[in-house]
Amino acid sequence: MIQGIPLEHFLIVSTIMFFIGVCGFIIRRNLITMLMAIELILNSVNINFVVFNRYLYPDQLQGQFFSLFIVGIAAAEASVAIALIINIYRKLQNIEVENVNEMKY
Amino acid sequence: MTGYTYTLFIIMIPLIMFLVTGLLGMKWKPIVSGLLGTTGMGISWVLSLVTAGSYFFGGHHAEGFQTIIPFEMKWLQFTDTLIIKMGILLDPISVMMLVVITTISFMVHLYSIGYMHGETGFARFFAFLSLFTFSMLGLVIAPNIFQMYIFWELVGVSSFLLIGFYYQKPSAVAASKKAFIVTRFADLGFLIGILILSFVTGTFDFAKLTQPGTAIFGSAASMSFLGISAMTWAMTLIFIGGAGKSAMFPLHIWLPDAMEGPTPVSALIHAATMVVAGVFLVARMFPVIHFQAPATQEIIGYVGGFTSLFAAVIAITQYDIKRVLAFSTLSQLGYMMLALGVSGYGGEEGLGYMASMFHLFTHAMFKALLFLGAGSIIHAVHSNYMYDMGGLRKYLPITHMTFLIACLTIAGVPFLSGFYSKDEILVAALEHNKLLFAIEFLVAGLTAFYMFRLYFSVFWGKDRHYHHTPHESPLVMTIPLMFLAVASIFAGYLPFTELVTSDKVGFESHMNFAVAIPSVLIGLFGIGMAWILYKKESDVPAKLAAKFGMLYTATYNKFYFDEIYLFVTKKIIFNYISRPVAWFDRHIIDAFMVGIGLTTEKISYQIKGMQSGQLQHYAFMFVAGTLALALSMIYLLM
Amino acid sequence: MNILTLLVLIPVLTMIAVLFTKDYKGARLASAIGMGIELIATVYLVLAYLAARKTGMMHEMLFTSDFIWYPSLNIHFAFGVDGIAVAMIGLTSIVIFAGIFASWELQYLTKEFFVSLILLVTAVYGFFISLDLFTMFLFYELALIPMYLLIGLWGTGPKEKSAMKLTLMLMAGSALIAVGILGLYYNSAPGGGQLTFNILEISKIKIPVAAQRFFFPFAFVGFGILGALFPFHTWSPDGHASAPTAVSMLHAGVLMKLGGYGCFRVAMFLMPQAAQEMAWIFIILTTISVVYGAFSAIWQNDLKFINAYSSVSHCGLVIFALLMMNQTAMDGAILQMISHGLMTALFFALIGMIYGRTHTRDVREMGGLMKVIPFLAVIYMIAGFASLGLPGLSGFVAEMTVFVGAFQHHDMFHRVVTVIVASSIVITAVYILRVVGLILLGPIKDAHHEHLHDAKWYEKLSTVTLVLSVAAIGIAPLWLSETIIASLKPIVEKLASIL
Amino acid sequence: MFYLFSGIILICSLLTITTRRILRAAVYLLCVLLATAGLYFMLNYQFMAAVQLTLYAGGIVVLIIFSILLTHHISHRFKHPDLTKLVMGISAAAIGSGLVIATILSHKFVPGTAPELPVNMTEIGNQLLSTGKNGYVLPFELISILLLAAMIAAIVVAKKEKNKNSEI
Repeated sequence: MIQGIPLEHFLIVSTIMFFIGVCGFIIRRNLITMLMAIELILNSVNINFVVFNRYLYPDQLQGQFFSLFIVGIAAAEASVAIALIINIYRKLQNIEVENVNEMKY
Repeated sequence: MTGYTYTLFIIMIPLIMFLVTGLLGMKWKPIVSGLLGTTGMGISWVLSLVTAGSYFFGGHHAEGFQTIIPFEMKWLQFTDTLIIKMGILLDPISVMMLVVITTISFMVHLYSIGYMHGETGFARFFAFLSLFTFSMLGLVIAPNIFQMYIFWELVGVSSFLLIGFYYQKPSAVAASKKAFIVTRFADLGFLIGILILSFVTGTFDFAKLTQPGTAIFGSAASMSFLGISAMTWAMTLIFIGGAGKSAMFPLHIWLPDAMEGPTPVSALIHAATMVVAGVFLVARMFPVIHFQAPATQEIIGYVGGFTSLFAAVIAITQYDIKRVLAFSTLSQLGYMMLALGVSGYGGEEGLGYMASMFHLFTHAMFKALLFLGAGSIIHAVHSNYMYDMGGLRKYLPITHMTFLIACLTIAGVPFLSGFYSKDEILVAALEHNKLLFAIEFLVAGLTAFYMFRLYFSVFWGKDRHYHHTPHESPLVMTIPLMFLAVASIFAGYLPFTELVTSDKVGFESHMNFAVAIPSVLIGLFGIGMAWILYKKESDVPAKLAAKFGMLYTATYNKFYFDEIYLFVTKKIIFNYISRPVAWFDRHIIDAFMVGIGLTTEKISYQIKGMQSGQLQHYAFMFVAGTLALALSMIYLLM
Repeated sequence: MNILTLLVLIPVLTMIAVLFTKDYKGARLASAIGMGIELIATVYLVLAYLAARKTGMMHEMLFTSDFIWYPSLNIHFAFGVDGIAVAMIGLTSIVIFAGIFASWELQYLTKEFFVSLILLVTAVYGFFISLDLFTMFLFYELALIPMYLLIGLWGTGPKEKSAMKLTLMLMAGSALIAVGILGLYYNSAPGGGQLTFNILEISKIKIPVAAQRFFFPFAFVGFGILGALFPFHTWSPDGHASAPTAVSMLHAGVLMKLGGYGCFRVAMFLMPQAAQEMAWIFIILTTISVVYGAFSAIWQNDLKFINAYSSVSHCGLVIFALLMMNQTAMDGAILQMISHGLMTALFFALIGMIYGRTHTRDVREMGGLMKVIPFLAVIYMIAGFASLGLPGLSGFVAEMTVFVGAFQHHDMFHRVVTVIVASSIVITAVYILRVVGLILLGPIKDAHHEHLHDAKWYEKLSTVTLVLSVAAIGIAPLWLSETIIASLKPIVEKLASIL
Repeated sequence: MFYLFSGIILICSLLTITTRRILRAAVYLLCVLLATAGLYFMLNYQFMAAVQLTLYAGGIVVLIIFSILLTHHISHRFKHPDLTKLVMGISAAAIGSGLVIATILSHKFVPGTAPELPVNMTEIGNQLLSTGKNGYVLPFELISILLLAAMIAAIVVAKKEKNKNSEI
């Protein structure tokens, strides 16, 4: 099914996706959108792991496992992040990231 | 040779008395401390006399007296050769000093029981007296120069404590401080002198240092600093130490002020014992000074001569009787120094040395007598000033008689002890230095004049208005007066030339009438002048004073030396050194250190804006930083 | 159990005991007992040390023990003492014992105070017994932190600022020390092999001279800051002025000695070539320190400032003497450390007690205290005399040993600076007598002062302990001096061997 | 097939961060995740794909949508982002991706030649819980503790404070 598709293509896709995530994280104001951007980043890393596993070490499962763990971490991170966001929302009545600057200086 | 081990007790008894009365004195009745101290001192005195008797007269001394070290223990070791030992050294001058110190000290103790009666701090006074006596004894019996320095300092401190005995009186506090600091300054010279000496010779021991012809100075000749040889430096500096203690010009300023202390203290410390420590030191180092640093000996002679003249002139104008006596002491100390300055070494040549020690001995007796007499007068009229006194001979007969004897002695009237010792000095001076002889000859007349000025205005003249009729002091005070009067008369008959000489070998002495007769005459002339001017109240002195005008004022103000010193210390040291240093420390060095802190704070204040709280800025920075790192790793370092 | 371990263990146990006390009375009692036991242990140590030396144990260090702590960097807990360390431990025990009694009346957060104080002392003990540079440094750092709390919480005046200044400057010093120590560590095996922090092992090899030249100033200045080396002394007046009594005592009395001790044990002992080469710079600095500190003290009006500047002067003398690098002068330096430690602790204790009564430290506002508080006044005078070098008290012995030792140097430059330094004894007399004259003698200036009460029993205990120690050293210095000299031999030989 | 999925991924992820309606962003994110699952299927990693679908697409996205509903009105539109941030973000992304892609292209990957391991549930389960070589029980436990901690943290953080009147 993957014959003919070079490894590099996968990697390029995941790279672009990663940096779209980074870009999103930097430019969006909304905390939830930023969270989504993080999901994008994690997802692109996942792809890399899996692809490396498939192409370079097909006889092992490390890549998959790491992806699994990342998924787990992503889930944990999302839940905590959303809890925080809701708390921030309660305090500030919005979730604009610029307003969350109590800890400056 | 260990027969003298008991001499240890001479110095240990005062120490024990100091500790006992100092620590427990508060708990007893004051008189207990007084009696205890006096008894202890009495025992020391008797022991000293026994020592002197057996040392001087207990054997055959045709080839000279031996130096005996009956006790010595290691106290501190610096290097293999530089060891401080604590010990006792007996030789003619130290035995003589033992006698002088214990005698005067015992008399002063006895006298103080009466004089200090009822004062607060009676016990303290006796404790300090014991401390002083201990230190002074330790000084004279020191077998090495470092022990001498140790006790030298202790003497300074006990003098400080005793001058400042009336510690609630600001003038006493100031005087004690001045005395301590001036002598401390001189002690610095002494210390540096010791350092140089020990560096050159590698020893502290007098036994090695003062041996004539010793080889330890072998390397000294080649050493010099600023063109002056090391030994001259060392000896001059040590002499400065001695000059400080003996209040030689220009370090004399503390002695007149030291009269703020109780009068017995003045008698003990500032007339008879401590102030002669400087003379003793020079005498102790005499062989070294004479052979290794002749230039220093010249200096000593001139300083002594100048001081004696200078002090005698000032003494004429003073009204405080204790100050007159203080300047008189200065003048007499000048004599002793001068005698050492003009002395040679060995036999007849060493006449000056012998004369100096002789004069030291007689002077201790009559000057202590004068001070104790003055104390008796002050005790009676409650004033220090001559213009508050007059006609006292009726009220204070014993004091009057003894005081007269002392005045006659110091004036050099024949057949009293002062005559003999002063005469020897004049002879020695004449043989070596005519100029110094002339000075001393003049001073002899001045001495007679100012002493009898004092005597006549106090005991003669018309009665003053007294608060209550002056009465003679109690027996406990007059006994020391009488004893010392007897000593003053007869001390001159001791065969000093056979006992205390520069090379420890006795020689025959003979009267030099060519010197003796003129000196007696000038003394009598001085007395006569005083008789004319002060026997009866008259306005001649005032007229004379007015005639001399400026000169008189300058003399009365002691040639403004106090002011000069005050200017130097207050203005220059305090204002122009200390204050800028303190300011510099706070405002430059500290400010610099604080400045480092403040700069850090400022910078952090400036850059804290970077910590904007904007998460996305941080994220960007993070990414940018990572990229920059990656770029540099890949393209720059590879 | 090794006696040295015990020395560190007792304070730790005391701290725990203090934590379990109920009120300030319990806390101070526990501390007093603990430090009393510590003092006894120290006396035992001294006796055991002397006995061991007498039986002919010629090792450089005695009572050594060695635990590996962190093998991969070869860090050990290596303990051991020589005569110098024993002397310093003795000093520490006496000062802390007196210090506990000097803060007997403290009632604000007493428990915390004593815990911090004892923690500080523990670190000091640890420092003196360490043979391993790393643990030495560790204890050094450990001593600085409680100091901040002690000054910042229990001090007077601008205490936070002073505490900050003191801690930051000393921390800067310790940063320099850290560089020096690491430099030693990485050069401790020039021929290849296992790197080591052990002082004795490093002292046996020759650190490359280039490395010595580079790292010597770091280590020396670092320790010198704590030893109040000009111009890094300015933490001392502020810190001491703000610190509570016991802390001033301990700090000036013991902690500043860590500086001097470190200077010679680490910097000079391990890097002798560089020490020989650079000594002249530091000799000039310390000469300035001695004279300058004394002159500054003349102009101060705060008792603690006077004493702090006096400490600058006296501690300058310590480093000055160390740099002379001969046996007598170094012996004098150690004696001066001990002597200054005792008498400055005595001074600060007395200043604390006087301040507790008059509520002022300004010398111009006091007068005639001799009349109302004779006991304290007499002790103050004795302390003053010790400070200006009166024979029979420890200051004299120390100063004379320094001067004589320094003057034995073959070089003219050294002898000239010795003379300059010796002149400080006059200036010292000036400021000591100024203070004594102003506050103790003369008429009473403030009517409120007429009804002050004299020392309580604990104050007497505290001061008399110190006075007796000062007098004991002053009267019979020989055994102490010989113990120190015996321990100095290897150091002096090492310094001399490279000339 | 791959290019289809890749296209979906790229376009949808771009849209996720550019759309001005947050719910749409969530939906685009869902698309990205689904397409990624597709890729996994392509790679013959069914288990991975299943996890992706259930956990990511099912769990996380739903969580996000919930939170969106809690904190937003559906009709809410975003403001346009700041210009500076836009520049910052885009430049960072551009430079970063350029760099990484350049690196990837310059590197020669050596495909593994070993026979493919049959990926079935048993194998995964065994390896996940074994302690020997290729055993992952320790990370597994760590993850589980992490999840537990996260869960508790989420509850604690999000729990309403009792004494305060809050809007939600």
